[in-house]
Amino acid sequence: MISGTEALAWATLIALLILGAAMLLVIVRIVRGPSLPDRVLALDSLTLLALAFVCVVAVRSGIMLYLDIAIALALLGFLATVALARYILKRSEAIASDLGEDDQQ
Amino acid sequence: MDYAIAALIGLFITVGVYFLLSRSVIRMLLGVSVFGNAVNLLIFVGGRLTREVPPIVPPDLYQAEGAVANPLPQALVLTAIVIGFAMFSFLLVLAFRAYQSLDADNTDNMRLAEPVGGCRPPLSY
Amino acid sequence: MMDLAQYLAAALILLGAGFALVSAMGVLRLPDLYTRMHAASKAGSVGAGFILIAVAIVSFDLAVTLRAFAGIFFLLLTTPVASHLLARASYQSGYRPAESTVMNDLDAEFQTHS
Amino acid sequence: MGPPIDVSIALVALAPFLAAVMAPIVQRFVGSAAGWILAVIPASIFLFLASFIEPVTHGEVVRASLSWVPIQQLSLSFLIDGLSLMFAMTISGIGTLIIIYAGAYLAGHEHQGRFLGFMMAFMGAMLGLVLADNMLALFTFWELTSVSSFMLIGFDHYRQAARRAATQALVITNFGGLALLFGAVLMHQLSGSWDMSAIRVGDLQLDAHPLYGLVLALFLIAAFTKSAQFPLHFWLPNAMEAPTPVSAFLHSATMVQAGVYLLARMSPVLGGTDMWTVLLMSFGGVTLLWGAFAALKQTDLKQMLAQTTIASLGLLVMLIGYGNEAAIAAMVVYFIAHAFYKAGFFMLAGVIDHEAGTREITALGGLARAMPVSFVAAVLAGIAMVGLPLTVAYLAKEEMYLALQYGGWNLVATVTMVLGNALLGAVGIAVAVKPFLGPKVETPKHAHEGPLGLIAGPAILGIAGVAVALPTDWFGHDVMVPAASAILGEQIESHLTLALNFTSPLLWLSIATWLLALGAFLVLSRARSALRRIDDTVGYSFDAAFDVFMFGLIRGAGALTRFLHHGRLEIYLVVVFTGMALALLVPLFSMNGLEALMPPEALGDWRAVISWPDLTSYEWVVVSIAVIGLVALVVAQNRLVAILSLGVQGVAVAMLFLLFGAPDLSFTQFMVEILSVVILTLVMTRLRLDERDHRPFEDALRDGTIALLCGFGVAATLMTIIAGNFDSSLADFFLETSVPIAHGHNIVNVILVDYRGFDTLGEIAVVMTAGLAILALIRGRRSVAGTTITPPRDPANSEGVKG
Amino acid sequence: MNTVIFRTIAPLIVAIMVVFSIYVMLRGHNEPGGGFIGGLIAASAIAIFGMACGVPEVRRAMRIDPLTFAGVGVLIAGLSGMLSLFTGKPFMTSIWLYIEFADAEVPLSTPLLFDIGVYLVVFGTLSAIALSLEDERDGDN
Amino acid sequence: MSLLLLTFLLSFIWALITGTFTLLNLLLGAVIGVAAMYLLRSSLPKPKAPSQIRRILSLLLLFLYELMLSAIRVARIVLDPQLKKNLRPAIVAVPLDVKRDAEIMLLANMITLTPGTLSLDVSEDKKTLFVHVLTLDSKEAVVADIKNGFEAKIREIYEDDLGN
Amino acid sequence: MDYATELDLPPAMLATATPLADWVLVLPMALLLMGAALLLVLRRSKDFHAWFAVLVVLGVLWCEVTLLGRVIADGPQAMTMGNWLPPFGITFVADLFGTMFALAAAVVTLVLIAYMEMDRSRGDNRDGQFALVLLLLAGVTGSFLTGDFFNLYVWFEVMLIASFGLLVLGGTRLQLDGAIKYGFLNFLATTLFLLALGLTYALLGTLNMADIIGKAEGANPTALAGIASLLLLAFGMKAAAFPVNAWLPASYHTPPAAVSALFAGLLTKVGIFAMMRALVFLFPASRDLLEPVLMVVAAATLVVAPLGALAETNVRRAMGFIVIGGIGVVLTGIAMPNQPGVAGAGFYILHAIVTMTALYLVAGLVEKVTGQTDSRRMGGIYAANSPLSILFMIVVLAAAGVPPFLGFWPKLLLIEAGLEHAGISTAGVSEIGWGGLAMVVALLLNAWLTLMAGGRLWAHIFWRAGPEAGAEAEAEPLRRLVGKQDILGMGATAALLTLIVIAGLFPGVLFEIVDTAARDMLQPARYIAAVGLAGGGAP
Repeated sequence: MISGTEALAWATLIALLILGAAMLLVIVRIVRGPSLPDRVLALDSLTLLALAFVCVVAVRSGIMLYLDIAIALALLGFLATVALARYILKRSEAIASDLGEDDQQ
Repeated sequence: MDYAIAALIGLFITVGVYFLLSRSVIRMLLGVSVFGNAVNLLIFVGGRLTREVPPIVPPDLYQAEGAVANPLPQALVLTAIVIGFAMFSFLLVLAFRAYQSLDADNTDNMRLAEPVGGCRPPLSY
Repeated sequence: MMDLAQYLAAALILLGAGFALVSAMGVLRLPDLYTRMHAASKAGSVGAGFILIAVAIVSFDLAVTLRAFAGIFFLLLTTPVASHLLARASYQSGYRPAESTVMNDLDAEFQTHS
Repeated sequence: MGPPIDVSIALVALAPFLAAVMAPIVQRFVGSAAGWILAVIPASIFLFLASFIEPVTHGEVVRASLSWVPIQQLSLSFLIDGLSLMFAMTISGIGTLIIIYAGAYLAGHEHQGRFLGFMMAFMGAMLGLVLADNMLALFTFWELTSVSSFMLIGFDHYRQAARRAATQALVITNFGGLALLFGAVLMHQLSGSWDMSAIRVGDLQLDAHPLYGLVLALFLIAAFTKSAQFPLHFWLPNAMEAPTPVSAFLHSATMVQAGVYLLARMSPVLGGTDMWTVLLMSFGGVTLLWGAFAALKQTDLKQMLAQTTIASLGLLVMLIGYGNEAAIAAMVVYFIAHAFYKAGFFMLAGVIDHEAGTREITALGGLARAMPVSFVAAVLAGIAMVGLPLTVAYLAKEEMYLALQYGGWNLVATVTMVLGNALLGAVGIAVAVKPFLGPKVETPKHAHEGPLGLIAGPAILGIAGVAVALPTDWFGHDVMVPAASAILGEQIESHLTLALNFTSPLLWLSIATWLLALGAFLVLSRARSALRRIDDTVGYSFDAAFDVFMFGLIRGAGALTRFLHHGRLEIYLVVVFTGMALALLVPLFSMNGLEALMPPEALGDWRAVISWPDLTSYEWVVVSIAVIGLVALVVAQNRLVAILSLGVQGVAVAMLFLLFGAPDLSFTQFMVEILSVVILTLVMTRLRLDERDHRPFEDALRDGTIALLCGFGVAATLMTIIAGNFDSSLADFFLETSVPIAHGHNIVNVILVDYRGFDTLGEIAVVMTAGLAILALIRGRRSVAGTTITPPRDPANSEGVKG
Repeated sequence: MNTVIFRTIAPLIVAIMVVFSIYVMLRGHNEPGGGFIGGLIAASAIAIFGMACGVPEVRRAMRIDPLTFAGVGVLIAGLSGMLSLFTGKPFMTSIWLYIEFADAEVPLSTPLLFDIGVYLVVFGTLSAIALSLEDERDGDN
Repeated sequence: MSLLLLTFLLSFIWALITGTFTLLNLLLGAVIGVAAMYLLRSSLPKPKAPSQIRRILSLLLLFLYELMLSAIRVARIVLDPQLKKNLRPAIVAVPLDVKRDAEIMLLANMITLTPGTLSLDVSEDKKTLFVHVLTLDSKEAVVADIKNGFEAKIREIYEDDLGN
Repeated sequence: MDYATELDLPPAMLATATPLADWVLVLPMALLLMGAALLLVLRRSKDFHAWFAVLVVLGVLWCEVTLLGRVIADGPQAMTMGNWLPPFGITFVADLFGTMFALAAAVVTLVLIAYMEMDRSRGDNRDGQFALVLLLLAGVTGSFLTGDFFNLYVWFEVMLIASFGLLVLGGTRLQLDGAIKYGFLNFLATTLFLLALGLTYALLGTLNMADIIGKAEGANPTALAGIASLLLLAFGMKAAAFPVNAWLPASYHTPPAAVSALFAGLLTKVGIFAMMRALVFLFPASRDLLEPVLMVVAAATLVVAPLGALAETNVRRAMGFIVIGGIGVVLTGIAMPNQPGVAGAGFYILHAIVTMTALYLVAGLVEKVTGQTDSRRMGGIYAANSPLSILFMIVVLAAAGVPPFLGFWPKLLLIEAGLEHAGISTAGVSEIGWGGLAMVVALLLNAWLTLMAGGRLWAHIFWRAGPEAGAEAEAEPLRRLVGKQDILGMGATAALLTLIVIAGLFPGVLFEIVDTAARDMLQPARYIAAVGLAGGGAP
């Protein structure tokens, strides 16, 4: 029977690796697209994953100060998504005829 | 670990320079950003790395116990990040205005201030 | 007690990480933007939420616990807005759902309005 | 009690400058009478200087020194000895006449005041030049003569020829001036003094010095450019573009004589060597003959005179180079004689031009009746130029031939001098006689005698050319001897005489010269056409060469500038990054930096070299996220992917900060990264750009290579540095004192707001300014519609001015 | 971005962000945070606000041009440095006052004042930039 | 009324993040909250205060439960190796009974966070909510689910208040 | 609340009180930054801006004059911010060079504010202009006076961003094009500086300049050489040394004349002084390694730049090349850092601050009179406007270093330095080194070509009756400078030139100052002592 601290250490290590893997998967979506909103969505997920990552690091190192970064990410993470959504919208308004300029691979 | 990060910095510099050398202003801006990140990391690594111990003294202590990350490079990097961000924003808006006014984002086509075929002084007195 | 909390936290963290991974896989595997959005917004926020709860449990500090809950609150406040805005913007910009979509009430709406 | 002697001597050089400033104002009030009024200044300088004749004759040297730059042992020192007194009196004396002449010559001209001002400045510069003892003061005045002559030669500035002549004079004389500066500083370094008098008496053994050749060359370049020695002589005839008073002044006593003065001044220090003699004699001789023959070719009065000036300068240089007692005496006397007749002639040419409307010698004739005074003055000047007895010029010529005698009748020198003198004489006769005698020729203007202001000068100078020579003993003892002694650095005796000694070979040589001159005058027009034919067949002139040089330089400069400043930002950046790569890699490779990083003994064991970095697994993940972000950035096919990849690497950097104990940095990096994406997106919303990398492959290869080198350089340098020990005293101090003294637990923040708060103050100033600048950029477009930077004309002010 | 959902929830988020930013600023001296990050968060709030409700609305609500905040911030920061003039110490020497207030010890200090200055500068500048970039009137191409 | 409530909320959040629930701190939070709201005074939502804490709590519980459920369902779908076949995405128009902006917002957000649904858009007349569904069984089921679940609860909170 | 005694800490703060008079060191910065901030706050009431800016700069001037007096009397002055012991806090150190340049910068700025008032009637949108000017001056003053390497970077950035703002103010297309090149290259330069700074910190663990001097001696020479080379590149870019000077001719002619004048007078000078600081003062050993590079760069800058001036027809662009030539002159001093070399280089910076500003101001007046920017389309000013003609002539002569104008004296010192470097000194002649002689020849060539270029410009703009035949545009009538504002502009320019002439005629005091200053730069003992670090001997 491992102690709680050890369990936590293992759990955080595994969690960090899982989160890292998740981030890599999401990045694949960012690179692959195919459409712009897909990539934006992936970035949004990446922010969430980074948030989780920060929290796990906080638990792992026992320094709860990192939590504030996580809170800030929770509050601000969606800002980039909102801005990108706005971009998607505005651009399609501007060139209704010429859609998906960014999606031509 | 310092060496690995140093190598990573090398990669950052490489990408930053590569982008700065491209002719499109927006790509150059991305280069500026990457290059700035590289320099920030470099200052950070320059103060030597310590794992996971922030330079924050626990509330009930007068001095931190044990090894603590070097706070000075962090402060310097913070200043550099802020300045870099201000500059980046300026250059970005500048690029945007230049694009609007000059109708070009390729630096090759920005030749108003130094017109092609300039410097042909009159051969007279 | 402390051990128990730590076990619980460890479990929550692993669970959260699992959900996060699921969300990432969803983002990668699902066929179109709108379906991916489900994965991202739900699994992602639940995953992050679990981990935040773990933090709240394991910190043994009321201030931190409260802050962790504040974090969850903020997360739940912002994530759906982001998803909604992105989805709406994408739809209005003409990004259509995948072929497999069985029903589309909005399409008719969209046609009549534009 | 007058002012102390120091000040008054300085005032001699400075008063004309004051007058120069005053001249335009005076001219505005009194009109063309300004010439008479302003002439008071040189006249009083002349009289003041005259008071020094007595002491100087007795071998006294008056030295005045004003402290200038004490720390450099630099003082504004002036020296009055025989040489400088002679030059200064000639300058101020002739200057007086020229100013009066100029007052009349340019009467009614729009810019007469300006002209007089420059003339005064020119005179002041020349006076300062000859009086200065300090080499830097000399150089200062030397440059001022160049500049003021530039303004004077270009006075008639609407004509391109005038502008060209002025530019030419400036380019050539400034070149010499800089050589002088070099020489002067070199001399100072060698001798330890700036004062020429001190150098002369000092124990500087220059002629044996390894740098003698350099010093000599520099001073010779200075003197030769100024004194129009072959092959840099061509600017002088072109300087005829200036109004006649300028030519008269410039050719007789000022500017061109500065070089002669310099050589005379420096001959005790630099002279006496074979190199000196050979160089001066050969350049002087060639210049003499070149100028004399060139004079024959001309038909324009001023051009003829100008070419003879070149010849005369050659003669003077030759005499200085000859360097024996008689030669120096001859040089002194010839200088005075030349000043008299050349100034007179030029003024007469101006009078003729002014009154008859032309200066073409072939278009002139029979003016004697209409212009009797001018005729007499011309004849007097002509006599002097031929060197007939009773004139100063005669004395000079006798001295010259005496010098030849001392020198053992060197064949080349003798032939050169006799031939040169004869040809000069021929031109003198032509200029003095041709316009006045013979049948009356119709001239563009109806000729009559000029006003007093115009003819006073030539008349006085013509008479002086004889009158000064008559009291031969006085002239020899009080004028020639002090000057010549000053040049030679030892006291000499005067043996000037007007008596004709028919047993002396010198007189026969003179007679031969006169006859030759007469003969040349008689065949003048034939000789002229012959010489011109030669010119035509050669088809090449130094003057044209100047154009080739200038335009070549300008064209080359244009090409170079176009090459260097092509306006293509990416090439500029290529240069910068190449520099960066070199800056990092050259020290590394040249100073064994890499060996320090990987000791050669470890090279055998590759494991020691490529040790696996001790990163934890999740740190590897973060690093790889950063790498993937960068790679994604590079391969991104459109700009949004690029922006998002930028976000990815930013997030990775933030996580790195977090993992290595920098929560503040991580926090900031996250926020900044998000905001960067937001701002980028906001801008992109309005931008429609083609984001693809358009580089052709070879460019991309080049850029990639440079980028790799830069990256490698930075990484390697950083590794070299972090391999060494780190001095963490600063960090330790902050850790120790943050809580107890600065009352903050977050040390990074304490550094930011307290220890190094000043940085932060600057930083927020940057942020604030960035806001201001960005708003200026964004708002700029709303207000500016136009595309040019030409300011809108204010209608009230745009009333045209004659241009 | 004219959607009911966003418009309705944005003010709440914005208010929370502003509150959070002040929190981050105030405790920066002892824990991660500080004027700069606080300012960034507040400016982000304004950016969101602008996107949700339109720039004119935000400008009306702020009443004061954001750049003025930046100026005031630099003034405050500078003044906080100048205060040590009166204590015979060099520029920017910190001065600490501990005020007893309802049995809590509230530290007032020039570094805190300085941090407030930093906060205002960052907030003012970035919101000015964000607002002008969002401004629809400039949106033409 | 609503301003007071919001102040209270902000003050509470302040206390939450600072981690100290002293009176002084709450007061400070309130001051800062008022300052923040001054900034937003013109665009604040004007909700009627939901008075019944119990109903709010039940809404919250329902929501959290649904959230968990949804996460698991999505996980199942994502991890399903035959993903493409089982997926039946659809966009469904849900008629709205709630009227106020705040209610619509609340509903839409909750829908987004719950199983297999994602609110896409609200029609301009605020009468229809368009929902993206991950696995559509029947449109009616989805609509009923929403109307009986969240919408009902939300209406309960507000309508009762209105009724009083 | 003082725990220091309890915890037995080493002393952290200075024990002595700082007298009020010491504040003159830092007051200029505070005044400028807060003045700019106040202008920003009150930017609606535009009429008083210029007056306020003048007031602020006058205050700065007063401080700096006082400071200069103290530095001359008592040697370098230092103040460490926050009362921390020197290597820990940020130190401001006023040595002679820094103070002198800061003073000159303030004088120039004062004149330029007057000149900008003249330009204000142009009516385009120049909001915040004076705030930016004050900020620029703040950056410049800070760069001259700071004794901390990282702080130097911060002030560099302040200066840079303020110059960005001024450059784009008005937003014409030309300006934007120039600003792109200026912006990227200059930002890159400061980033490279930051890179070098990071490496310096990594190597030496300190940022205080006085401390760096002490620690650099024992440091890894390879790394130090790399750092020094990077600094050479970075500051070379800032200073516009060949071959990384392209941004200057690309941008300096695009903003209004007063702004280019401000740039020409201040920016490159800060760069070159920083280079001097870094290479001569901080890392002399690495500088010795770089000497051949420095010499080549100096010679190339000296010769190539005036050729550009000769080739260029846009008046202000031509002036830009002359500015670059001036940088080459200073570079020779850095390449030959003996006593006269450093003194001459410093002296030249002082001269250049004033003269290059005047150069652009005159060019601005010429453009105003003719309404043209291309010298091919100008002409006839000589007849129409003699005061302007005289101003132009003087400024060209001063720039070319013709005596007795100010520019001559530093060149004299540098020629001496060249000879001394070549082994020819008053003490005797040792083996002759050709590098020094080459520098002298390059210096003289530069003077010659500069005067040639100036003379040609003069001939084309002033003497020639009108545009060259075949020029695209017809001659436009010249404008008279008659308005009150025009007179203000002329007066401002004339005031600067008077300064040049007077200082050129009586250079004695300046010689003494630069002599001492150069000694301090070459032997930093007094500087280190003033900062209060060990190794400087008794203060």
